[in-house]
Amino acid sequence: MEVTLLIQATDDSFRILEDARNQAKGLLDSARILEDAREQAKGLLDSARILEDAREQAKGLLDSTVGVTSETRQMEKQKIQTIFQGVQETKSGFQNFIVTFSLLFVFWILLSGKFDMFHLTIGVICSIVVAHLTHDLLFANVRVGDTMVIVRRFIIYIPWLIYQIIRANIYVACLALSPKMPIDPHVLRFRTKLESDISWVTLANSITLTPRTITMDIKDGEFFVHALDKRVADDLHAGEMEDRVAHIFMEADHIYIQDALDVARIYVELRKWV
Amino acid sequence: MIRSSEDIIIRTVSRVLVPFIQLFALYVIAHGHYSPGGGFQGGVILGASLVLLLITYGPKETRRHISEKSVTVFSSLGVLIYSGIGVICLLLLGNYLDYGKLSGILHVAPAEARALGILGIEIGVGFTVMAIMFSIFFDISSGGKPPEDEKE
Amino acid sequence: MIDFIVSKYNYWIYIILMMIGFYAMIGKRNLIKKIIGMNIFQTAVILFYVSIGCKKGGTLPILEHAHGHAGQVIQASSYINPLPHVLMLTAIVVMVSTLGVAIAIVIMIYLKYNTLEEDEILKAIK
Amino acid sequence: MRILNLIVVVITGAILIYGTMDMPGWGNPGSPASLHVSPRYITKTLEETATPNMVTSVLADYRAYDTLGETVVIFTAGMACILLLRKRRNGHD
Amino acid sequence: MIPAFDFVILIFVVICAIAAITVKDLLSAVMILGAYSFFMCLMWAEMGAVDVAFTEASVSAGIGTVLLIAAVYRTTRRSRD
Amino acid sequence: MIEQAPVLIVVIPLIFAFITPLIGWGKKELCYPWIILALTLSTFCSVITLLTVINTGVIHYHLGGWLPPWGIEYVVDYLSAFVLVIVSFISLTVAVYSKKSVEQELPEKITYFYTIFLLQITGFLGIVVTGDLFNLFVFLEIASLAGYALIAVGEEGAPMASFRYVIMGTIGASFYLLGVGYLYMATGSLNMADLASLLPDLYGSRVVLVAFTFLIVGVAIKMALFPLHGWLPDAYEKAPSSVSALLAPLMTKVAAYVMIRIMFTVFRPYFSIEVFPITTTLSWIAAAAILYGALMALAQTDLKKMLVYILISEVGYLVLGIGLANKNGLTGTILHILNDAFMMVALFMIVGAIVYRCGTREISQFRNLHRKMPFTMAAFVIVGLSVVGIPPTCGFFSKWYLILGAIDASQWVLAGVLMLSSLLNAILFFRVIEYAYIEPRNEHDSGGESLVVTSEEAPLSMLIPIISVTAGVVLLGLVSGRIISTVIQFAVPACF
Repeated sequence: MEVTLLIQATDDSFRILEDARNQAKGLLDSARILEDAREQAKGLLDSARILEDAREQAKGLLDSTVGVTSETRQMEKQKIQTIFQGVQETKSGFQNFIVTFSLLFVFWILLSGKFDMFHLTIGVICSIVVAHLTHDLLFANVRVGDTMVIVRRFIIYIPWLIYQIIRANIYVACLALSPKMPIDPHVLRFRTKLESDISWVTLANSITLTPRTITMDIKDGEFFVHALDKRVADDLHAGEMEDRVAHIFMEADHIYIQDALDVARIYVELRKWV
Repeated sequence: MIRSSEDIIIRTVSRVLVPFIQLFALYVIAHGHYSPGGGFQGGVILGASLVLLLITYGPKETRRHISEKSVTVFSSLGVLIYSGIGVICLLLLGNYLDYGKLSGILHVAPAEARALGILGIEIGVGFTVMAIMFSIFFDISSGGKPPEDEKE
Repeated sequence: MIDFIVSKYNYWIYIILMMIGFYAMIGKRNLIKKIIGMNIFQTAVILFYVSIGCKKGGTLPILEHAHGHAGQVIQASSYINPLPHVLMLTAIVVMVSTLGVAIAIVIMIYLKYNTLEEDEILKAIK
Repeated sequence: MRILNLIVVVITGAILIYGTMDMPGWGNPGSPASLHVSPRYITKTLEETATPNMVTSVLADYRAYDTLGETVVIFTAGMACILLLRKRRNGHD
Repeated sequence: MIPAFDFVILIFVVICAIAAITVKDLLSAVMILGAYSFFMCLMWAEMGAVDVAFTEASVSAGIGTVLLIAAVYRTTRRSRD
Repeated sequence: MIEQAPVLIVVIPLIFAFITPLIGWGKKELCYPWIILALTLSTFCSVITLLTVINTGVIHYHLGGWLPPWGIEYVVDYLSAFVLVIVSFISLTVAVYSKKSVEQELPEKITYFYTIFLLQITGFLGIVVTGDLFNLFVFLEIASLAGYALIAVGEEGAPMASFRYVIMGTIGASFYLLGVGYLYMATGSLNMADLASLLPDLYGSRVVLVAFTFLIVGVAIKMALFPLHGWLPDAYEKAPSSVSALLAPLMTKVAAYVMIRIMFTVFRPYFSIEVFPITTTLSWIAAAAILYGALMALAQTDLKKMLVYILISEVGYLVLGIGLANKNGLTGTILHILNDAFMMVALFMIVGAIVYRCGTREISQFRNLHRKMPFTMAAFVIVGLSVVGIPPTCGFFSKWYLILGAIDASQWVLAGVLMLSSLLNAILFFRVIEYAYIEPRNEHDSGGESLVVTSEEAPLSMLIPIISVTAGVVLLGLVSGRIISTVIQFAVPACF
């Protein structure tokens, strides 16, 4: 009886031991799986760090390649500096007026072609009146203080556009004259990085002016362009024109002076509080 | 009928064009002596630029540039300039609209005085025509409804 | 005969235009059509006047070399007759004024009767 | 009714064609219109009004009163449109 | 003055006039009227009446057409004749 | 300043009209005295002009200092000075009268209404005073455009009536312009006196014949001569009452003046009598117009509509005198321009006053009107007698001269038509007077009510013009001999 009980107890303990060993084994297994997971996570983190590096490198690359906008940035930085240091009002309205006036007066001289005192006086008076009435129209959404630069850059932009138009003309002529007529019309749809309406319109009209492409519609920064064939579409996606327009209007990939102005106001408030 | 247009291209292009249209109109008025044109044509072009503003930006925005009251004032002012020049000639003991008599106060030769008189009345005509063309279009397009309803 | 017709072709065309406009004014039932006819009718009259002013061998009625050649004698036959042009400037102004008033009246009618057909309006008035 | 209108139109046209028979040829420099009054406008405009554009000088000087009338016509039309169509804005005039 | 050119424009003017009073859609009729005015002004410019042509271009083809279009939008496009 | 009076007649109301909208922005009530002031000054100038003409003869006024064939000329002779005084006086009367009725009918548009009202009068004055055919066209258009607008603000159906007037008026004006163009093409001149000296050599030319036809047809449309009168009844009936009181007497008279000018000044009288015999045709058309107008008036139950048809018949009288083309006939016409202007303005003002008080124009509802508005109805009776042609009133004298003219031309039928129309007019007016004065006998119950009717006379600003014009109707009859001997006998073209 006693022996039977003992044997039974031993059996039981053995079984329990066995169970415990099994459980320990399972725990060990799961621990190993966790270890693996940790390893993997570590790898992921590493790769993320590599990616980060790559992005940094890419950014640096972009900065160095898109040199056209750096001048803009430099200028804006200076301006923001002055805004934050002196927290002064810019004389934007007056400058707009002066630029509008000089544009209109040049237009007047082109129309008139008379250089006697009387007609020049009339021209000055008319230009002042019209500029006074409409300077807020001509440069409505343009950021503060940039009108001079914009006009200069726009004038530089025009020869390039003409060159593009001539090139596209020749291309279309070749297409139309070639016996197979390899045209493949389709509608492109792309989102632009430009932000203000005047730059949208400049881009849209430049696209329309160039033969083989026509802007059909703009909806919230999304362009619908009808193009004549595939190569044209690739040209557009490459986005040289877009970059140049952005350069004119000092947009994309830079800080807004307008924002700086807004922040400057808050900044002044804060300084009062502190 | 008139509310501001949604199309971004039309809005922007008209915004940029309006100053140049207006300057061209003034050029047409001022150079009526040497080239085709004169007060009437220039006034119509000025009126057309205002109509362009009206159909792209709607009545509310346009009223900021030229209000109904100033339209009435301008239309009266133009004809008053015209007939006023005539009355000045009367006061200078000439006949009505005899600009040659203006040489007495302008200190120029009679022929030059006539040219200046012509310029004066062209300006008057331009004012009136601008204001009236705009006002006719405004009335017709708002079509008998008070302007409040049109303001969306 | 052919020569006779060809030498006055402007006048024949103006008569045709005037008849078209006149017919639209009294024959058409739609008010806007009547206004369009009115416009054509008046334009035809203006065409007639401009044709009167025409002069073969004349140039635009703007003096050339206005300042340089003061002593030069100006030949009347070398410039087109300016008087009909002046009259027609006035007539064009009258035309557009009439157009404006007529359109204003048409809009009043439309607001009241909601139609532009003359017979329907007359029925509504009765 | 339509026939009647057509008849009126055709009669008018016929009268006009009848009148056209005696007209001087188109663009004839010897027609009375270019001989009687207008030569003075052409030859004297610079000397009398210092304005090379004859149309302007006739419009605004020789026949300035017509132009005043023309401006009044425009003014009348504008006032007429206001009278017919403009409603007062609520409250003030 | 080139008679052939003159003649072509005259024919065109007559066609436009007939079309303007026969088209049933009022908006089209008004647009054709604008074209009519424009051809008319072309012809006058060609006949030497530059001032009249300028006025016609700015008044009839410009403001007049705009006024008529405003009226058509204000009322209705349909017409029975 | 006296030598500037002819141009001041036109320029004063013009400048005042330009300032009226500006005054209206400030204070609406000032518009009324403002235009009264303008018209008083203008009337004063025109009276001065008439006196100057009587004393010194025809006035030539060169606008801009340019001599006639090149510049625009104002020619004021006896006829135009006479018509000027009529037009400015009548419009002054109507302006005084218009205060209450405009306040009632168009309360919120007073400013612009008065602006256009003044421009309308300016148009009439400009037509009368000018001596240049194209200038006449310009002022004709000013008057027409103002008229279209003023008619269109009337009662129900007025816009449509006005639209038909626009169409007809534009046809008329374009025909006139076409006629002027033909004359210009044939002669190269636009000045009336210059044309009169150039035209006699060209009377055989077809161009001149066509020009004459178009001028006459154009003016006849503006005048609403019988077959071309289609626009008139609706337009004048539906216009606001002060507008029909202004347009009905003046538009037709001014157009008649233009017709006399064209037929007997621009063209020599023998042209329309012998070379291109249109006068006989005109007189028969005029006779038809007289009968048509009177008969249509008989069929109306609405007083204003009846007056409109009487107006058509009065246009017939005017043209009849022109068509007779002899001294007595033309004297009759010119005298009738004066008399008829007074009679028509009185009648239309009376209708306006009745509408203002009673709100109805139906003749059958005029019972007891003589108790309600005694002075107005008395004026109506006097003017009615004048229209019929009872001796002491002025209507008799012009008809008398017309009949004399018809007898001189040995057109007995026309003389008969004139008599017949007097009879018809008598019936017309007696019908209205019967309703207004004779109380219904059989309604004893309502008879008591009729006694209660209190005197509700028209307001003083309406009553004074009505009574003064009515007094004028009688007075003109009494002094018509002097008017003829001082003015009209010189106004008739010299060759008769």
